[in-house]
Amino acid sequence: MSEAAATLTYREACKQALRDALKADPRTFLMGEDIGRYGGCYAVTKGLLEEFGEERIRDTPLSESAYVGAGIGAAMAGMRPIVEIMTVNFSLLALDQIVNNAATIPHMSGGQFAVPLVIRIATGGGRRVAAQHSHSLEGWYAHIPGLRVLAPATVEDARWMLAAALVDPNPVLIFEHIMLYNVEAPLDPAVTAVDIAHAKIRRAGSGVTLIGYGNGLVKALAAAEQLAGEGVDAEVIDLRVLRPLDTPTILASVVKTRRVVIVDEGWRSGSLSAEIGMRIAEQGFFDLDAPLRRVCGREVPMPYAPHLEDAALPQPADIAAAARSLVRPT
Amino acid sequence: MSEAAATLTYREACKQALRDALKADPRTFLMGEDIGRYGGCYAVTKGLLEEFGEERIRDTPLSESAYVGAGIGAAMAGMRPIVEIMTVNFSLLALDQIVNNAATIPHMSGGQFAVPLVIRIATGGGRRVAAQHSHSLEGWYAHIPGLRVLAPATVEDARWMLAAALVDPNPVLIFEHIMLYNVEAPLDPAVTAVDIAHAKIRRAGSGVTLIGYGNGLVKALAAAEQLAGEGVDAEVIDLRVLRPLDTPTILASVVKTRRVVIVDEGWRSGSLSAEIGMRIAEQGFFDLDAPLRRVCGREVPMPYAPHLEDAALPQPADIAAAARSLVRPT
Amino acid sequence: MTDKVRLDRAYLHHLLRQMIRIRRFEAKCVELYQAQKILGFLHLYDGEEAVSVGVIETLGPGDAIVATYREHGQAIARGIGMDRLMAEMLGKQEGCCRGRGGSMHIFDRKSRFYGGNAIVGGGLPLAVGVALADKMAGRNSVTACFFGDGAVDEGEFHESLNLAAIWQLPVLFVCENNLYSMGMALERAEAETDLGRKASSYRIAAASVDGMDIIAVEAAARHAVAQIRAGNGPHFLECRTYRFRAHSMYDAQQYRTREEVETWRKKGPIVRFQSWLRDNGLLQDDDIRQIETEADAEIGAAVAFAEAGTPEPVEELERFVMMTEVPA
Amino acid sequence: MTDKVRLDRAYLHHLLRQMIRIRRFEAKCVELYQAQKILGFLHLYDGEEAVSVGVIETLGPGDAIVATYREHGQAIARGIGMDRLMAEMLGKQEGCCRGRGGSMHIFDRKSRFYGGNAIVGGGLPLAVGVALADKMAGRNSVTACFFGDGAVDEGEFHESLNLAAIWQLPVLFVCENNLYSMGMALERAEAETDLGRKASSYRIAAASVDGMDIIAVEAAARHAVAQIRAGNGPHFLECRTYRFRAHSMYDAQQYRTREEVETWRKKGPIVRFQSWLRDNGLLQDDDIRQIETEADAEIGAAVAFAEAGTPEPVEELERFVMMTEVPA
Ligand SMILES: Cc1ncc(C[n+]2csc(CCOP(=O)(O)OP(=O)(O)O)c2C)c(N)n1
Ligand SMILES: Cc1ncc(C[n+]2csc(CCOP(=O)(O)OP(=O)(O)O)c2C)c(N)n1
Ligand SMILES: [Mg+2]
Ligand SMILES: [Mg+2]
Repeated sequence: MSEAAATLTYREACKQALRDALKADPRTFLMGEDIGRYGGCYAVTKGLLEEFGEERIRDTPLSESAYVGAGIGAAMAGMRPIVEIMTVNFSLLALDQIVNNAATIPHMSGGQFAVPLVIRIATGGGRRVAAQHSHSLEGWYAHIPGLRVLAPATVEDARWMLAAALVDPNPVLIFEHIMLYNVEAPLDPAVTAVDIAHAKIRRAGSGVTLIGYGNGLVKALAAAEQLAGEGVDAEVIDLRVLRPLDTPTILASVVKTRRVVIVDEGWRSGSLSAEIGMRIAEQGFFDLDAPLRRVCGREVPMPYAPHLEDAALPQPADIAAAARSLVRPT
Repeated sequence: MSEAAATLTYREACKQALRDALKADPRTFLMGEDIGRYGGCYAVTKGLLEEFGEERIRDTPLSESAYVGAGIGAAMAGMRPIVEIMTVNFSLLALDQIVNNAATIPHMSGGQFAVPLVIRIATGGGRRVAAQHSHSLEGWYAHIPGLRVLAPATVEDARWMLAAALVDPNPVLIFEHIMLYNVEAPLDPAVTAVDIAHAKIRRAGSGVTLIGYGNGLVKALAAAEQLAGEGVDAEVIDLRVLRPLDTPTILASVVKTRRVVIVDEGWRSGSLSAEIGMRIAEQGFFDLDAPLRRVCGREVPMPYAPHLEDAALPQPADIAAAARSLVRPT
Repeated sequence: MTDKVRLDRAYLHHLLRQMIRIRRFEAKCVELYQAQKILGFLHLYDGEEAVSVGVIETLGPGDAIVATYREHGQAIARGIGMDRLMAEMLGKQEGCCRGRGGSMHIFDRKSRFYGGNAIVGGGLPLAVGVALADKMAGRNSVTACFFGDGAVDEGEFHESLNLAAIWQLPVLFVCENNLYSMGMALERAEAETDLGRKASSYRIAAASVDGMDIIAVEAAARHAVAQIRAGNGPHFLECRTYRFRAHSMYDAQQYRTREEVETWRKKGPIVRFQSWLRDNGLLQDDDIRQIETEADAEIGAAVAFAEAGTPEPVEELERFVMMTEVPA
Repeated sequence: MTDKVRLDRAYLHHLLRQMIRIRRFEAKCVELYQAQKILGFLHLYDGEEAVSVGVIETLGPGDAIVATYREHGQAIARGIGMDRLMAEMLGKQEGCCRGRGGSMHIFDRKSRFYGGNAIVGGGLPLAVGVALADKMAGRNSVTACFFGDGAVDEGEFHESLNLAAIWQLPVLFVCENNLYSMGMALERAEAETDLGRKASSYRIAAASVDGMDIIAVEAAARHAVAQIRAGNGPHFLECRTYRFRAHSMYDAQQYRTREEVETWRKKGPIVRFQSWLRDNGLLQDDDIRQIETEADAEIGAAVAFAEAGTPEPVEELERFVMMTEVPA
């Protein structure tokens, strides 16, 4: 395993994880659009073609359904493919394969076949690329039984989640947020693995619980800083795993803070934030001192104009305001 | 408008609605797989080819993405197409067109183009057709801004929702539940139109609110009968419109009963039931006397074996039990 | 009939036996469906037996198969036991998929049977992936991917053939062209009805054969498999056949005439092969009787096995939604 | 250069002018991108101008256009005002889509411009539908559908061509084959690289032309449009061209050599057409200067208009998510 650099970008962390995986297991290979010669739409796979060759770094035609399906078939036949979908919107073209085959075959075949496939998908808004390139559909995928859905929000998770995903015998979707690729952070050299089962408390607090994932987590942490300045001590939970959800960690925090704000960059109605809130309402109802709140993406196709895109996405100030309204009701 | 027969099946109601639409507006035509010569997979369109001819009853090749996309284009160019997707699973093959184009173009074009398209989709489990033909994904679609999503649960709605959908300038998805096609009911001749904006109270009550749609509504009504025998007076809300949700009707009922069970045949996590519950938790928190409850589909690809399929779907007894647990906590 | 095939009597009888086993197995399925022991959709292969038998006969145990929802023929030709098949259709845990898949979703790991698939075209990308895995792992295996003429309409057909072609993967694309997809006649669904010609769009070698002639199918498949195994990339084999019955168990069949069906029935693969064998002195009435008797006994035993089977406990409903390990 | 075209001087100058307007408009876009006034993705048409100009010149006002994210050329050739275009790219409500679409999503109802579309292949089904509507309504219109070589990989290409063919719809499929889809060379992406031959799979008439030769493009398009308008169904037109710049604004371009780009640049549609015109005494240096000056003035005014534009009020963010009426 390569020595972790002192500080690393999220992008570089993703790449090192891929490199490790390719080195560790000859059954692992990469497939996707422009991951090779082009060097990756977001430069994550840059250099891997030179290092591992065309057999293992496979540029595909623009045929999302076929190459994702091929990943499923290859996984069923003993390989450990890592498939990349450039942007979550394009994943809709492969959804038949993901839902009707990958998520279904293990159960439907009575456990005869596993689909140990990893699909990496770039997700999220914020780059002014408008309504066909800026969705946050990871919460939507979290609806599908048979899938594990991950959302690394930190450099550490970007660095280590992949290895765990490859060990998982199930199809695992990893959603990498496009706004995080340039984020830089030191890596703790003592950490060489992470779990892909649990949420994690990124900031302990007692006044209100903020729950987020991906770039939403980063915004929740920023909101917590604002709140701290006002004497509100927020606990921040990084969901990390969107399916299956780690409900106990959430409920434990609710017991402690009795107030919850859920952050979700996806469209509000039917977003993952609804599921989280509903679980709390079902299982932690009597622990709550205030209504549940969420701060979500506005329900619009993402506009190009920057001021509109900013308005369409949850911002730290919105999160802080929601938290404030619970702590000191107006 | 044709005279409504005294009593009608849901299937026949769907067909009469289609016939009316074809007669009323020359811009309307039908497109889909096996809707013509074959007579429709569920016989809904049987006879329409003979009546309206091949120009207006268009059998398509098995090309879900192309013909749904063609419906979008035709709608943008002035027609009023009604597109049929045989089973909701196959709609995944057309999802790129539905999400990236139909739901997006009106907003993204700054309101220059509308997409007055109706898509009819057969949905739901219960017919022993296993994991690739039994999904309930209508709640999933309800996540998408720009779509209106309808779920007729009664013969009356099957009969009249379509006309309203065709007047709507937006893409409207109508989910017809496969278990309802054979349901028979009298039609009130005084009713010749229904709205597609509101939920409806199908049974007034004061002890607990049961919320459902489609076949789940039918099951909720059955549960209400059981409960009535035990002295529990359930109110039953038929959602009818899954997007945009009619929250006021729900909240008003909560104020009255203070207890809620939500029924959803879809997979529990991230289902529409979560959104409904979360809205209540956000906006009706102080009206509740008990935790929210839901009765949902089990999170499995639908098994073929009948006893397993029955176990995977919510049943009236499950709904009654959930209601009972709220009314008389154990 | 062509005769590029090992024409020894035993082998010819074997081919006939396989077709008869399939035909009679399905006849029993119809009975069980009418008795409401088999439920849901049931797509019969009646009339198309020569295709799966002819193709699968040319495969070895290391080869792989991807099929559709009309896959009883493939499953039986591949050697999946009728007992486990029948138990599957009766929804019993002794079935090959524990009763979870039913008629449309037969899987069998041991024989590399990667499933019935009820999404038209949905199996093609899988087949490409299985072939890719075999190639990367250095296994000299062929993946036979069966699909209907209707699948040709789907985008996944186009993408999959191209992917197999550019990567020169060992896939045998077997198009069971029975002229209809449900009620949609091929000439209404496709602008180019000569499906073999479509392969040229992907520079894939193609052949079209009379799918009612088992010897022709066997010969063409054998040739294609040899080519593929020699490393010459994918192959497309169109088998022109016909479905004698309704699409699933019942349909009004308004899309075709009774006469059309009758004409085709006369060309049926079993009746035709039998009379050819007879004419050439390779088959006696006794042989047929014996094959039928043996098939019926096998089917009877399978039904008994299935009827005696047990429902999977409801407590196991969620088992395998998430796998705990990759089966060895 | 072929000469099947109205060769009057004014028309030739018009064609040149259109290409120069596009080229210089985009050069300005680059500046504005570098100044961070245009954001997101910006796909330049530099090198491909002859395709949109040549094709769109043959269309009438009742015809329709469906384009891709690389659609400035089509938009300008279609006559969408540079002011509204530029305002769109600057995200102002005076833009043709109120600033919501940006570079990749130009729509214009008046000129039947059914959008830039940023899903590769996503416009093809739309074009089929627009053509279907026109045909059903008895309008003798043609829908020109532009897409890249990369779109040929997609299933939607396959499905759409077939649908247009079986219904004999008035679609002109214009493939802008610039040899790459992002960094993927055509010969790596497609087993059959002669894209015109793919049309035969759908029994669609096809032509391939040198997309750097505006006269050739114009002639081929004119012929195709006439055929379509005569009721002979869809047509496929491959225009062989090249993209001189990065895929979007920046990419390392490791997938091709500098020499390759330089070689193609020499064949550029503007330089080539200019010198042909000059050689034939149809163009003076003054003419060019005048065209350029006028174009620059138009662009300058467009930038001024755009800069003076206003942001859409945030309160209107949700407007048009649900339409309240179908625009007349
Ligand atoms: C994607 C998809 N669309 C539609 C269907 C419904 N359907 C099931 S079988 C069938 C006909 C397929 O015809 P073909 O591929 O020719 O196979 P055949 O049934 O003739 O063997 C259709 C339309 C489906 N299962 N999947
Ligand atoms: C379905 C889909 N897959 C991938 C992409 C990412 N992408 C954007 S443009 C492009 C290249 C398309 O190439 P081509 O069709 O040849 O058009 P060109 O850019 O060369 O004009 C790709 C892969 C996309 N936008 N949509
Ligand atoms: Mg067929
Ligand atoms: Mg290109």
